[in-house]
Amino acid sequence: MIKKILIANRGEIAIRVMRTCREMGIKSVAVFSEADRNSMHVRYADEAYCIGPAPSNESYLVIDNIIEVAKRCHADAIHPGYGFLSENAVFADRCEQEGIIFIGPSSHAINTMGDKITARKKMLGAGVPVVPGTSEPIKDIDKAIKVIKEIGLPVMVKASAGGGGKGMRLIHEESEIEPGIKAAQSEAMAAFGNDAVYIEKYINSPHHIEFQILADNHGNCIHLFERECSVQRRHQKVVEETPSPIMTPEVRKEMGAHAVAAAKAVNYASAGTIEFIVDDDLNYYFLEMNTRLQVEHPITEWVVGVDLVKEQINIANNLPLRYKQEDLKQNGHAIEVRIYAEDPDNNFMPSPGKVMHISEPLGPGIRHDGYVYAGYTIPMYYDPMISKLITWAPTREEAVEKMKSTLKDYKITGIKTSIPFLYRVMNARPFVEGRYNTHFIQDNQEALEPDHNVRQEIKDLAAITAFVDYLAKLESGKKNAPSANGNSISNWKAYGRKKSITRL
Amino acid sequence: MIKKILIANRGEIAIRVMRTCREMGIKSVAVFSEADRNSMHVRYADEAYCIGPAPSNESYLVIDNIIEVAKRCHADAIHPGYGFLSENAVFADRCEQEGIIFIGPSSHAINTMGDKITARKKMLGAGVPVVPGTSEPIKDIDKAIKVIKEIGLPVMVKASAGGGGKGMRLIHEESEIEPGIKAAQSEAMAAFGNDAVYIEKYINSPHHIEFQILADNHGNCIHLFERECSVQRRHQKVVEETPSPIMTPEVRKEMGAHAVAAAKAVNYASAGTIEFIVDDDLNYYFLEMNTRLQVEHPITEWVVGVDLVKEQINIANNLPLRYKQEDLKQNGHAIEVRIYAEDPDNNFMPSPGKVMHISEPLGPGIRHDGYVYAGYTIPMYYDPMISKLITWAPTREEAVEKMKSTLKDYKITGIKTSIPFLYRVMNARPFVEGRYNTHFIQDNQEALEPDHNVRQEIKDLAAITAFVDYLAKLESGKKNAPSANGNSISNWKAYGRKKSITRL
Amino acid sequence: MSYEIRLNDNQESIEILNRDGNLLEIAIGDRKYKLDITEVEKGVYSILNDNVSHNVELVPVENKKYEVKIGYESFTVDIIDAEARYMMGRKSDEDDDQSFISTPMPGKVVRILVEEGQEVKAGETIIVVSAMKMESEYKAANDKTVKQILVKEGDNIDGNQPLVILE
Amino acid sequence: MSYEIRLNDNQESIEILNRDGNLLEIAIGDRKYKLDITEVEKGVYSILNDNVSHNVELVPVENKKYEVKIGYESFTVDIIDAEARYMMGRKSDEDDDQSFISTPMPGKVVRILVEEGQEVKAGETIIVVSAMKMESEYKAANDKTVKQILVKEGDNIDGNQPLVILE
Repeated sequence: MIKKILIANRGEIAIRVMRTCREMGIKSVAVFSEADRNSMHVRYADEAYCIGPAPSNESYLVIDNIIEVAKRCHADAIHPGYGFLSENAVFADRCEQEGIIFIGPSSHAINTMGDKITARKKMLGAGVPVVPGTSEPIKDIDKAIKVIKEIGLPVMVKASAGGGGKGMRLIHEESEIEPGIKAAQSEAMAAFGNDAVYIEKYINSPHHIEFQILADNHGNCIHLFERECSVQRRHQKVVEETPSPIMTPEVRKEMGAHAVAAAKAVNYASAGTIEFIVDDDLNYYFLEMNTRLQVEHPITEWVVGVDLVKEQINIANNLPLRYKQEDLKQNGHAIEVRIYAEDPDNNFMPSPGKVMHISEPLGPGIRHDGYVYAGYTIPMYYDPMISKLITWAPTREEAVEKMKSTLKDYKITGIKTSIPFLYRVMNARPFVEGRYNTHFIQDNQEALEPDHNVRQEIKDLAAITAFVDYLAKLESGKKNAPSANGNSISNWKAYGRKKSITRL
Repeated sequence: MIKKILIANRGEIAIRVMRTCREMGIKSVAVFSEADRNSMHVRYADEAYCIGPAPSNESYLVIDNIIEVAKRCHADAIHPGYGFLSENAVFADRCEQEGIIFIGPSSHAINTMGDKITARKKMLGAGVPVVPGTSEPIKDIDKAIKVIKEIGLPVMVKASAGGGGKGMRLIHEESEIEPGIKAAQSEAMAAFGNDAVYIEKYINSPHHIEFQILADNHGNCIHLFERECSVQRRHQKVVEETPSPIMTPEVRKEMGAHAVAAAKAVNYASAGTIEFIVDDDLNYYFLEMNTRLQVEHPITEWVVGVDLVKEQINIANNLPLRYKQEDLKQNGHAIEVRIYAEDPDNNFMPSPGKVMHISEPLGPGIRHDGYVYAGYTIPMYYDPMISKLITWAPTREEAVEKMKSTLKDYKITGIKTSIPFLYRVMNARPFVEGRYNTHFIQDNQEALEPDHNVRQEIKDLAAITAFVDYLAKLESGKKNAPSANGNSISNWKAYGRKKSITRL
Repeated sequence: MSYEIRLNDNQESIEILNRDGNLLEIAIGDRKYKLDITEVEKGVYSILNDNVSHNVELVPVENKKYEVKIGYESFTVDIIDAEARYMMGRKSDEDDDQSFISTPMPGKVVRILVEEGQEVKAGETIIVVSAMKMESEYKAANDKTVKQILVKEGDNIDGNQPLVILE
Repeated sequence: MSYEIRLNDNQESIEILNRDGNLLEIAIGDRKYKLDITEVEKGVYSILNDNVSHNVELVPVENKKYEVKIGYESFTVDIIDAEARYMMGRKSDEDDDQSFISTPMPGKVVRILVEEGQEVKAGETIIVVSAMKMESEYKAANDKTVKQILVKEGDNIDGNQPLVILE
């Protein structure tokens, strides 16, 4: 049985995984870059090892360094979290070679699902619906035109190795076909070093709905129902909820069975997610499989009552699944919002820096997975996600109301966050009514804009408070208040110094 | 419909109630004593009014002041929380006279259940099992001796107006009967101004199990299953859990039906709790009814998936219950621990004072209902409860493991808390195995003692850290570290001043 | 001393009329308030105005300058005393012909697209900075000349640090 | 300067052997440690000792005196420099014949059971103090005489405030 796990990650997910380790009596080992010595995951772990300089490709992505620590501390297993090495088949193989359990699927499953064209073929073979389109990389433009005519316009051209919206082109008219394919190919080559592209039918009013699955090493595979992830900004999920407001019991059952079939087609073992694209009539098509834990796994955990990290560890321990499909049901409604260090009123500009003060929401029906603390400086090297806020209630309406009031409770000063934007999402009519697709944010830009019509009283109170604080500091003799982050005073000094140097 | 609620309470429960108000779009009004201007409930409310000096009997217990605020701010309703005026029939009546909705049962229900002998009679009439004993106050010692012989020794003599263990005597032998009754009577007179006492069979290995009920103004009444509250210290609950580890489905169903019958017997409407005393063979007897929200209500909320405060407000709005008995089921297992500002290593001495630093546990399956923050000074005038920590998991074993790791995450400095004691409770074998009764704490004193066998390394790290901090302060020129609370240096100065004055 | 206060771009007089512990009578412009105001945590104030509860959080940016948050609103507030008025007078003379490019947050210089002495047009990209895996372009606000470049590609930079001086 | 350090009742020498940023070599008594130590929040330190992660929280009680928490353990730590040694020498002379009753926490004086000039026996209750609805009795440690009573019934008191002086 696994007694010690190295968590090859940082931030909230590292702490999330360690929490379950603690509950299971398993020792957890943190790895950290030089920028992360003060990070919460180092403080939270039983042991912690530095694995290199701040940039990820010199630390969190260096397989050799991580393996070395795992061997040195005698870790039985490595949990990769999400991002970083979590979908890296080479890393999974290397763990196996070194006799360390990789908490995730086999490299075969990662590889098969990692390449979109291969995955498409597998799914076709397993009877899982895929978006009508080509199953082979496009080589011949004429052939492509013929296929596109069969599918019917509009279509999407997509990079086989793609993700995150790169190497994609939407084609409305026949004249756009050739230039569209060529543009996608060159973008794919630049982004992924692989110019293979394929063609898919374009789905109007698309919904992104995914199914969580769990599969063990004994041939058992179950699904834990769906997550609705259609609130996206630039192909990044912003809000997730379960159940999906557009799902029906019949379609849920059918999609769940297809999700299980998809996982079985690659002999999957561990937690994984099958992403589907779904139209307004609930026609659904396999999109891709994420062969790891998802950011949004907590909403499933709450509604289904299963700790997914615990199940991953149990599976890695070669245990059979402790749940059967018929044991599981959806209980109530959960919503997750992702809170980023970014300025939603200024084009979502990243906002790393020092957190001056944080007050986290408490109380019934709230889960908060975070890692920052007052005085912590959010480094600029990594993902800007600060935390995830999850609310649960018996009904969707109540879960939305709870999220609204919870976002109001959650206060962070010193950095900008996406909290005000998320609050506006919770108040936007299509979201409140559950009628939204992946175009929701771009279609509702106006409703999601900040309303800066502030009452005079509020402005006056802001001014008065600053004045009172200033006078109090004057009185207590501390004339120079410590400044927020890098501090503009000292920057001006530094500037002055440089100026005089260059004047020599 | 209720649009504004005055919360006649402070601390965690005031915030708990306000949270639900927010989710329901209801304005919340705080009242506060002069000692509570900086309290979180004042900050959390929409409006806040001072109602008098620090001692409760000059502020939180002054009915006139609270009513005055309610009228001034046009509150539609008052939520009393628990403690203070929550079971005060005079207050409930006064609200009614003033046209303000009291969020709780009628004064009739409060009065009937508030007097133990009256309550006993009602329960006998409703077919609810009560502990064998007398239904009338004892006037005649000879008659009492006769009754006691019928019941069989040992018996308890209890004050009719009692509670909290006062006015109680356990009688093992016939010779103890007369002095025991007299002692109980005089103690009851001193404590409650009423010397009525009655006799009950003494239950060996008693378990305290209570049923949550909800009843509306339309004759609907349901129960929300049981809470096991046998972990008690000096008759105060310390840990609660649901389901009870000793319960069976058959007895649960029967007890639930009796709990509903008990509530119906007093035309109860609102949330309430029927407390039973239960022996090892699951014979159960009505003990008393709490005609208010309980401290431990969150574990029921989690396992049953119902917001009890929301239901209280809905009932006060004259709405019919939205749940039927058959809609409800218990899902997983929840545990609550009560965290007090007290020193468990020093005879549970109260420890008010300034909270220097607090880091609250986060993550899956954790609820935290609290009110203190870093820099907050816990006043000495009120209940020492700081917060309640609740964990949920699919099974009891997992919920206990989660509570253990959560207690380790929860850090408060500046004051002493009961956290280390609670951690030891979670590790005590009878608790882990679910085999405990109300004598658990006194029977396991040794296992619940702190283990001060600390490794030398840990002591050295403590000393080194203090040393490093001291040197850092020396270097930064701040030789005088600010001291923790009242500050012994200035106290010595004050002492010096007084000394010189008296020497004049 | 007489004070003025500037909230975002709006400057008005401010005067304390009376103060007794938490209780504050204060005039801002022609508006008067009676407040119960107290600092509950470092930089966090609780205010009761006519019994309505407000929570205000301050981030000191520099001496006499704050970022103030109430609810989801953020304001920049400057306290203006005699000294500040004097400094402002001087500064506006100096600053007329010189400005600098800086970022609101720390990051890393990815590319510098200009050279010292080069003339740039309004809207022209001067420098590209990355933070948190995202690149942002910083552009000239007016037609200017690049006077001095204070950083080089690959440098880590603080927020509000002058990067390129234009004049 | 040479330092000693007292943890609870155990006093030993302490010396920094080398320091380089977070990295600290230190000797306490005859034991040596190489630590990676950093203050992550005010008064909260993260230590890696042989890669094992420890979290230590400090509450300064007074200058040179701390309450230190690691896990569920609390220690009182005094830093002893030359000045402290000198003061300790003086104090022990003075304190021999005089002591005072105080409480560890703030509260309210409920009852005073002695009068000035009265002789008290070891174990005799001197004063009753209430806090958080609970009353606690404070007793004489030795046979003494009540020299002075510094508070009266009903007074609010701070923690560690001298209440009654015995000699």
